[in-house]
Amino acid sequence: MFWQLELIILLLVIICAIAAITVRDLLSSALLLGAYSFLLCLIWAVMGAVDVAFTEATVGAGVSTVFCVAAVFHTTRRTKD
Amino acid sequence: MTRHLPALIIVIPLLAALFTAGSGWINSKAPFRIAVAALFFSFVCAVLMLIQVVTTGIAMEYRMAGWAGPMGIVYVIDHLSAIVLVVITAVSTLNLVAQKKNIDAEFNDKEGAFNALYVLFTAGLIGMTATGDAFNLYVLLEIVSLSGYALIGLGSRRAPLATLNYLFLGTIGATFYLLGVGYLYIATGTLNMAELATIIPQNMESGVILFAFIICLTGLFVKMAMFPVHGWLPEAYSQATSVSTGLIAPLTTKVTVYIMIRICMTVFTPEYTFGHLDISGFIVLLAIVTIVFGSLSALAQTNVKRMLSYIIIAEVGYMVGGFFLGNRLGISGAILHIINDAAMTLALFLAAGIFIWKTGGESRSDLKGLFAKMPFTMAGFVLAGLSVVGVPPTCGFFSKWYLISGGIQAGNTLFVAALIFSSLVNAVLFFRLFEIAYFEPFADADSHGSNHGSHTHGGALAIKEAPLDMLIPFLIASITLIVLGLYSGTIVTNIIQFAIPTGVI
Amino acid sequence: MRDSDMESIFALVLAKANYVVYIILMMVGLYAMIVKNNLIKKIVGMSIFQTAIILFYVSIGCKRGATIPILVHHASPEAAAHGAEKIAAHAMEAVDVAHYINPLPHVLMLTAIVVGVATLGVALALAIKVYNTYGTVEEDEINQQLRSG
Amino acid sequence: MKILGKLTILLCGVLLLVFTMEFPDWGDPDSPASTHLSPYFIQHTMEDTAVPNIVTSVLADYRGYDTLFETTVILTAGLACFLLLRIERKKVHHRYYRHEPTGVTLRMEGDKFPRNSAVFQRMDANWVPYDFVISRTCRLIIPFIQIFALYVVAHGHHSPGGGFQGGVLMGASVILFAISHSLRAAIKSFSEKTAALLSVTGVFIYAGTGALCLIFGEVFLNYSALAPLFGSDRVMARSHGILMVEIGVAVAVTAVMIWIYYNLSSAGKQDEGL
Repeated sequence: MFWQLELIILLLVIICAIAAITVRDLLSSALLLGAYSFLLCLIWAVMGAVDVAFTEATVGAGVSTVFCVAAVFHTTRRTKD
Repeated sequence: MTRHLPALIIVIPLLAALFTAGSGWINSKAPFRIAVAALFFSFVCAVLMLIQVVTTGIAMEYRMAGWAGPMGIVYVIDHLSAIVLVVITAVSTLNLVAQKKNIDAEFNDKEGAFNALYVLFTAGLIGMTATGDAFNLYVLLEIVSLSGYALIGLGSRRAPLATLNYLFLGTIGATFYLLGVGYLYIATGTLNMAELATIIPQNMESGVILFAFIICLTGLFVKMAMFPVHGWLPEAYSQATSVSTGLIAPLTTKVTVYIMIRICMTVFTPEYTFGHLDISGFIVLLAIVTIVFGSLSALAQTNVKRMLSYIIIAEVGYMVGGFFLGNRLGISGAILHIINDAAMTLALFLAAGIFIWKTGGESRSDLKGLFAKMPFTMAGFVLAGLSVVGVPPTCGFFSKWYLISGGIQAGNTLFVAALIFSSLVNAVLFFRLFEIAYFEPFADADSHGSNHGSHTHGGALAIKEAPLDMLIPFLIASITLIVLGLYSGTIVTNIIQFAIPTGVI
Repeated sequence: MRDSDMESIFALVLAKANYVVYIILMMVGLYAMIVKNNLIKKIVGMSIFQTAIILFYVSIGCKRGATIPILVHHASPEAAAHGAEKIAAHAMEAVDVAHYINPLPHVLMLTAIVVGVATLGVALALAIKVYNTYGTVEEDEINQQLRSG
Repeated sequence: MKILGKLTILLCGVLLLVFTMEFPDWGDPDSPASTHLSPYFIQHTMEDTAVPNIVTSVLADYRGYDTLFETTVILTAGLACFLLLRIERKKVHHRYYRHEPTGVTLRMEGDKFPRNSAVFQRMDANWVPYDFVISRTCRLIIPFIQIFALYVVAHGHHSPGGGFQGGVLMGASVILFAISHSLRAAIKSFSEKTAALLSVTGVFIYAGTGALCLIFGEVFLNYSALAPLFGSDRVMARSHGILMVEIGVAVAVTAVMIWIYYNLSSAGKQDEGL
């Protein structure tokens, strides 16, 4: 059952990445970036890289999402493309 | 004590940058003094190391944290890195001292942060030059890039957008370099440059190492602003303050060329770069296109700083083309050109800083009648211009001489033609400026139109020289152009000659 | 026979799966940085581009059938009391290398993640400054304002 | 131009895919990466540094110089955001106040504002509803996040974690306070000057430990030189050196994350944030 789990997460990561750059609203793009980072943290944990998973969870999913939302708060949510 | 020199040259600026950032919050005079003291100290360290390396003839090795070779990070100071270290520390110290007035004008209540980033930029460059570990070079490359974005980002109204484009391309370049190191790691299992040099010749045929070479070089070409990916350089350098361009213009591209030489010669040994691979012809062609493009678009510019930026792109073409000629003359010409070009660009941008400080305007027409008003500054500017054109007493001529003779020896007439064409275009560029500055009468202050916050001291034709503390460092920079020119023979014979491995004919 | 080659196909697919995914993510990130019009979208693309390299590095370090790179040491209390020589003695029993994943790529990737966040912070600061100057974060609207002077 | 971009990306992707065929297949124990450098770290970590977590020992000791410059990268990002965004404090602008009893909101210009009067309560320009549940639960959670952050820093030797993760967690607790209450309340308790000075002291602790080893006569960042300082033998001195360095990294990362958040969320004015 093990490698199916990893393939599913890898698939989800790609879907999250493509969604993060195609979605129209910037706030949901920032949140999808957070989700993308969190799924990546799952991959690191599955592959045994625990320190990298911890860092990705705190730094990648946590702080960079807060920075992106803060920046979107000061610019606009609308995008044309 | 000299055993610790390779560590001290980078630890003292790092600690000084911390004190600068901290003291910025207490009083506004201390950061500048700490920064100048630290940079001067690292300049002295660099000169001492150069003397020791040249006299003993063996490279200085320094094991960080006491671990040997591949396990830990090793600093290697050989002839090539010693001379580049001296150039880096000299240029950054001189530029900081020369631009004191500009700093007070531009960064009035953020001296702490500005001087700290200035010193961190130089410390990053010093680390990049001295390191013997491929991944450590990426970390220091990021420090240099980040502090560069901050120094450039606070410029004119259009600076943030120009810096954002520079950031995107800079990140792509640095990440490609990281990918190249990853491909090397997956193929060889180690990160230490010296050990890579022993493993790579054993499996030359593996495609992974070939791809590592290609992706590493692409990343460095993006950071160097070679032809197809040069878009960020003119915008970034023309919109930044004259302090930042005085530091970043002479150093970033030259040190990136040094890293390319370090990687192509130390990591991928010359047998691999020139013998096994046959892409030198393509890269020299790319360099020729860069030279022609840089020179021609410099003609079309009215803004002085943009014109100088395009000249920098052409100079990058000289160095990359000279190196990939593959023969000893071409490579020593490229290395000598790193040194000379850094000095020339520093002199040119210091002069541009003084012109902008005096006339407030950045376009060519603002140079009217400056010969009469500021004879010494114009004398220095003429010297720098002649050096870019390549007139004998100045250093520009000698490095071009080595490059051209290398091109002839390699039979690459197209490269030689491009060099000569670019020298002629440079001649047109600079004599056009001298003509404006010499013959056209000095436009009075009122007919200047609105130049924002200008410091024009208009009035009669009385000599109104630049302030002394801007003029003296600039004149030092211009005089070094001649000194470098006269001593280029000795520089090549006892420094650059040993920098090139014997395998190169 | 059938399920064994089925198994080997899956093993092959899985073996290269990580590298294929890292390439797809890198291309997605590069695409967003070059083609997208909105500056914040470019920054999101840059972040994806940098994290893709981390996937490549960590999958280099993987070892089939190995655990996380933390030495299993049943450091019982009296071991801690004996101090260094007990630990040194314990280490004498050969630590079987095949049991542990390579730690080096993980160390490198801690650096890469932190560099990615630092670059993201500076890029967002610049995007806010661009918005305050031009009132928009769309590349074509900004170019229009620049052209109209 | 866009077609050119898509073309280069497609070409790049195909080129990369072709080269993956030459990779050693995933996870086999005798690929160059697994046989060259990592075995040395796995075997010698315990006897060199007495730290079971190999990643922490390689991060802070074998390649400690890398991590020193990684912490400097974070400090550079903090300084860069400060330099780019921070607007001088002297420019005064309008402020919004809510009169508690009547609920009337006032917009006041000039510079004479009611100091901490009982009746008027300052509020942000784009008015965010004051939610009792969020602020109370955050006030409850934050101490535990900080304790967990300290645990992560202290336990970097034995469990996954260390300076970076602990520092970000501590920073996140202050950012959570800034979001749940208001940026001004967070700045009152953890001011920008403390954040700036702490980020510098964090990196100074790291570089200072390295320089201390120089003073003790060994090579830069060689912690076993600090044995007389810690009063332990050379191997345990390395373990203590790693702990000191991790504390330096945690202090620096905490302060810089908060500093960047202050500048980003208020676009440099540091009065009204997210």
